[in-house]
Amino acid sequence: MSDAVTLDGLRAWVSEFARLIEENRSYLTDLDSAIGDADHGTNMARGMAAAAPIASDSPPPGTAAIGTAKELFTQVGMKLVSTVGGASGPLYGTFFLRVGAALGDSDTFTPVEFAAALRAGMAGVVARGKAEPGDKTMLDTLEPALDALDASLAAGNSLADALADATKAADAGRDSTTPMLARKGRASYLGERSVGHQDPGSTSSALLISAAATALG
Amino acid sequence: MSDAVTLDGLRAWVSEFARLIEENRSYLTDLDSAIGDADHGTNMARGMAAAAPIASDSPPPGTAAIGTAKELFTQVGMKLVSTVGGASGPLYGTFFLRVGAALGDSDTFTPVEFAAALRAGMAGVVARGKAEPGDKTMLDTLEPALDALDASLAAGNSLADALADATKAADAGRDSTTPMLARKGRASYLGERSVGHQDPGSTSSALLISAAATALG
Amino acid sequence: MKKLINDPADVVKEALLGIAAAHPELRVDHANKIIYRGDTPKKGKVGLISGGGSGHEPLHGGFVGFGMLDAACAGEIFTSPVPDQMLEATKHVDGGAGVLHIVKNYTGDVMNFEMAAEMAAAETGLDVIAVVTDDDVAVQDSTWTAGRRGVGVTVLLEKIAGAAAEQGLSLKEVADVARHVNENGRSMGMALTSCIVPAAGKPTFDLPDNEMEIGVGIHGEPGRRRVPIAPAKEVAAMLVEPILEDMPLGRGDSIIAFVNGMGGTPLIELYVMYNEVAKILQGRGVTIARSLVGPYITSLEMAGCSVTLLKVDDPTLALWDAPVSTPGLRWGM
Amino acid sequence: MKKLINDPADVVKEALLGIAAAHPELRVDHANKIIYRGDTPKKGKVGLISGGGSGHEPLHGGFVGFGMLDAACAGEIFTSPVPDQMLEATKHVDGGAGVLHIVKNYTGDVMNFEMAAEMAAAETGLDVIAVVTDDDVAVQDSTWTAGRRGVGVTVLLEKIAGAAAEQGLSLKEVADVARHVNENGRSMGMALTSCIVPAAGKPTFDLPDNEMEIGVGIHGEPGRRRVPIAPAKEVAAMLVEPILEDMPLGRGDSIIAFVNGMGGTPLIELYVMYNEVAKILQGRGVTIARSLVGPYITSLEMAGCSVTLLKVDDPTLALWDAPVSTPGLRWGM
Ligand SMILES: Nc1ncnc2c1ncn2[C@@H]1O[C@H](COP(=O)(O)OP(=O)(O)O)[C@@H](O)[C@H]1O
Ligand SMILES: Nc1ncnc2c1ncn2[C@@H]1O[C@H](COP(=O)(O)OP(=O)(O)O)[C@@H](O)[C@H]1O
Ligand SMILES: [Mg+2]
Ligand SMILES: [Mg+2]
Ligand SMILES: [Mg+2]
Ligand SMILES: [Mg+2]
Repeated sequence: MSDAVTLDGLRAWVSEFARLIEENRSYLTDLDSAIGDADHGTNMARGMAAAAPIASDSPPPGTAAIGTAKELFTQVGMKLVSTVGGASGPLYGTFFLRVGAALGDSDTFTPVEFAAALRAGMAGVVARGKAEPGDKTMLDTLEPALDALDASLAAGNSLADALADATKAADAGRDSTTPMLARKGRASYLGERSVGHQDPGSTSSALLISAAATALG
Repeated sequence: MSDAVTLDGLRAWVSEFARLIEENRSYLTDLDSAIGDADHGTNMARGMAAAAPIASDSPPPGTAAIGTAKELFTQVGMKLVSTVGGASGPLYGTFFLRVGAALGDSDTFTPVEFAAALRAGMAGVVARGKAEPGDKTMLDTLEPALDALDASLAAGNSLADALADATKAADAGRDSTTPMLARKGRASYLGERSVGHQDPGSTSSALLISAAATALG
Repeated sequence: MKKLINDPADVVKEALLGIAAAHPELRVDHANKIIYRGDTPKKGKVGLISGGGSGHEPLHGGFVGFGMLDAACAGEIFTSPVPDQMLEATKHVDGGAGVLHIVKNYTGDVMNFEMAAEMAAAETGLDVIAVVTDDDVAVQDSTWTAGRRGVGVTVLLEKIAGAAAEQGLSLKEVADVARHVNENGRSMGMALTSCIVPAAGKPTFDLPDNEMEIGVGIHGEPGRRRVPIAPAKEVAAMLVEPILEDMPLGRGDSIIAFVNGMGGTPLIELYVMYNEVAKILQGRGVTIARSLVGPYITSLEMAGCSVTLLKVDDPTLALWDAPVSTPGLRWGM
Repeated sequence: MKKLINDPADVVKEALLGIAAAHPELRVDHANKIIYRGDTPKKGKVGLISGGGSGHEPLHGGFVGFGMLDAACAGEIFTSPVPDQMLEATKHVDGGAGVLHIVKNYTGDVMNFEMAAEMAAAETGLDVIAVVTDDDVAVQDSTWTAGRRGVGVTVLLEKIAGAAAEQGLSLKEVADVARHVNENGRSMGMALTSCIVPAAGKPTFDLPDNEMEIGVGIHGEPGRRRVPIAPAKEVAAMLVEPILEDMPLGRGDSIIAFVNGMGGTPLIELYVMYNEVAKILQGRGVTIARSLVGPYITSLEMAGCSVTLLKVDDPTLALWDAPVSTPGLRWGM
């Protein structure tokens, strides 16, 4: 039962993701300079700086009471939608909204419930962005990461171990974008010239998984 | 009598000035970059390229018959006025127009007549531009040069020697502009910052005198 | 980074303050970063809204006014605005005849406008149609990519659809006019230098002194290929030829020819380019019915230009000629 | 040098070809490099001509048209046009009411216009009055110098005097209006980067990445002083304060505030600057009656801006608001 995912753990996940984004802000923007428009770090940092307080111990005025995962992630997701903009705003926003909807009106979850919610989030990203793995997007991180998480849990591993496996898979997924030819998002305009550059969104998604491992593992 | 200034000599003066201007084109523009607008070399080269053919053995169609100094310099002066523009166009144009008017309808001149015509040309520059020696302009070359020419001729020197003296004085006059604070022309906008830079117009005027020494000396 | 700004994070906010101060005929909602026509909503008129990342000025805010947009939503630099902005603007400009969303085809813009339309439908039941511009022939068009970018045609479309709305056409009709413009327009751009996104603080791409990017977008995205710098005549051919390959034009065709500055290129160069573009077109017997030369859809301080050619029929031309009064385009009033 | 040009020697010629192609309502005399209004000479109307070195576009050629100039003479880049051009234009635009020469105060411009006026007097006996603009407070004004440069006020003067001529005022009256504008206007400019004169092929001055020039003119002349780059707010103060020292403004004063781009600075930065300029003026109780923001008198691709403040009375404002139709400024028609 120490493997339970609690509301506090989920809050910590959001905070840790915000911290990692801020830490990697210039790095993400540099990656986006090479094959995009040099704003991914700025976009994500602006959004997570706005969203993180919602997940803190003392949420800012205007935050609705947070007693459930759905209440937490609906507000985090909406905040991202309304502060990030660009491609990543709707995508990360939708991700958290769907995670919240999947977890629902409860405050403690099993690892399998949590993993299923992440998959629902990823399905939201697919529904919104219509990309597939291999298109050189965040999905190239998320899909292998969530596959690894499921497999590791199914193999009877602890949540901590499973999230460590997911992080490894996320990082590999992120790295796998470098040789890819972009078929979605701004990088797709470059055609062949997108090859050889790591996708910024897959990089921020790897931070999302790694934050989960730190906060919940 | 070998000291006579002939129409052919005057033509050669114009040609040699054109050659020196073209040779020093970038140099003049560089000087104008420091305290002006980076066009003095381009301006003078455009004008002298247009004027030189008038002084050549086969003047271009449209050139009126040239049998006198006045006919030569009126056309050279007008060509400069209508092709150079900027400050140097009216100034060099007026210079040659006045030189032509002073020499008048003849084709051979004594050194003293020639020196007096140059002085008339310089008076035209003063009338048009209202500058004085010390203002960091072409006059800082012309005045000492013509003074030296007169003095040398008065001392009984040959035209060649007198023009050599004038050239020395012209070069010294040109160099004297470097420490001056500009009070006329574009360089005057710089105030104190004009100090330490050689005036482009005084530099092209030194070429004018040196061309006379080569062609007539 | 050399820019006339204060804190990079405040650029959009402060530019909007400047726009509001300079153009009292517009109304600026600073909280939502929306520029409105002073007289919107106009009862019975279809509302036109557009928006996108900032850094393309005068697009879109400079095209708000009579005969063009009712509202423009300003995103952060090169970052599409968020759905809340478009939702707010949509509600605000509706005069009972519905609202047209003019969206440049970028993943972010399309998704954010889509979410806004979904919210508008859920909250208000308002009639909203989105028209997406995708005129940049530098980008391969295929179902396997994000599709072509919306660039120069957007300017012409906002003018022409704006005139149609002003004349009282229905939402469906205005949307048809807009789609007609998009289908008949093509663009291609190039850059001599990169722009600098203020928050990034350095050039988005490095371009050696002797090279240029052909096929750039308006966000400092690198182009399709990098080639040695070339005379204007050759640059014009590199921009016009791909357009003509995609949309053949010849004798009997009438066009609006638009040579756009990317932000750092002065007008004198744009006229030199326009001369080359016009020569190519005239050589093919194409009639240039109207022209537009200037920086209308920019990419911060990027030096470069783009060419947009819009095939026009008489009704479209009449809409182009109709009165317009915005900070960026004005005639007839 | 990265420019959208062909041979540097052909830039002006080819830009004029582009202007002619893009603006069929104008008539361009390519041999003499003169841009004319299509309908000049207008019988009974005072003719307005201006001109100057090229590289400042839209000034002057872009201000030819109804309500502004009758003709503009284009010199080589940064080089005043020659007397023959002004003579030809003067003869051509005279509708019997005389001709006003609008001359920016530079030694070359003044002398070339003077020679043209002398020739016109000798050849034709035409009535010509020259009004010289000298609004740049960066330059010390004294009888011992070439005096202040003519910069931003020239744009406003061409509009306002053009409206006066259009309304049928006499040459003397139009000249008085023009002088009134010049006397009540002051400007100050700055540069973040140098421009590159095409024939020179390299930057006129070198400016380190962390410095800017305060008090530059519009020919890439270095400014009065070089200072570390600073936020827009401070730059605005460096430009507005010297103007106000020279021409105090306060409560009760009404002005046209003009923030001009030097050619390489994008509109978004100009609006940030305008916001700062407006704040300073509002802080002093000055009423901004009208504003103008954009690149109207440029210095090739130089990045930077200038501020022009013109104190206006009601008649001047009415002339400013009067219809104008030129490539560069257009409203009311
Ligand atoms: N259709 C899509 N589906 C999933 N992810 C996408 C899609 N389009 C773009 N992305 C991701 O978004 C990232 C770019 O985000 P960002 O730079 O913030 O937005 P923008 O491209 O609008 O500037 C890309 O690196 C990519 O991973
Ligand atoms: N009033 C004047 N009298 C004499 N010479 C002058 C005067 N004003 C400028 N000059 C000369 O003209 C030169 C500049 O010529 P040029 O660069 O061709 O013209 P512009 O200054 O119009 O660009 C200066 O270096 C100076 O020597
Ligand atoms: Mg991006
Ligand atoms: Mg010069
Ligand atoms: Mg973006
Ligand atoms: Mg000059």
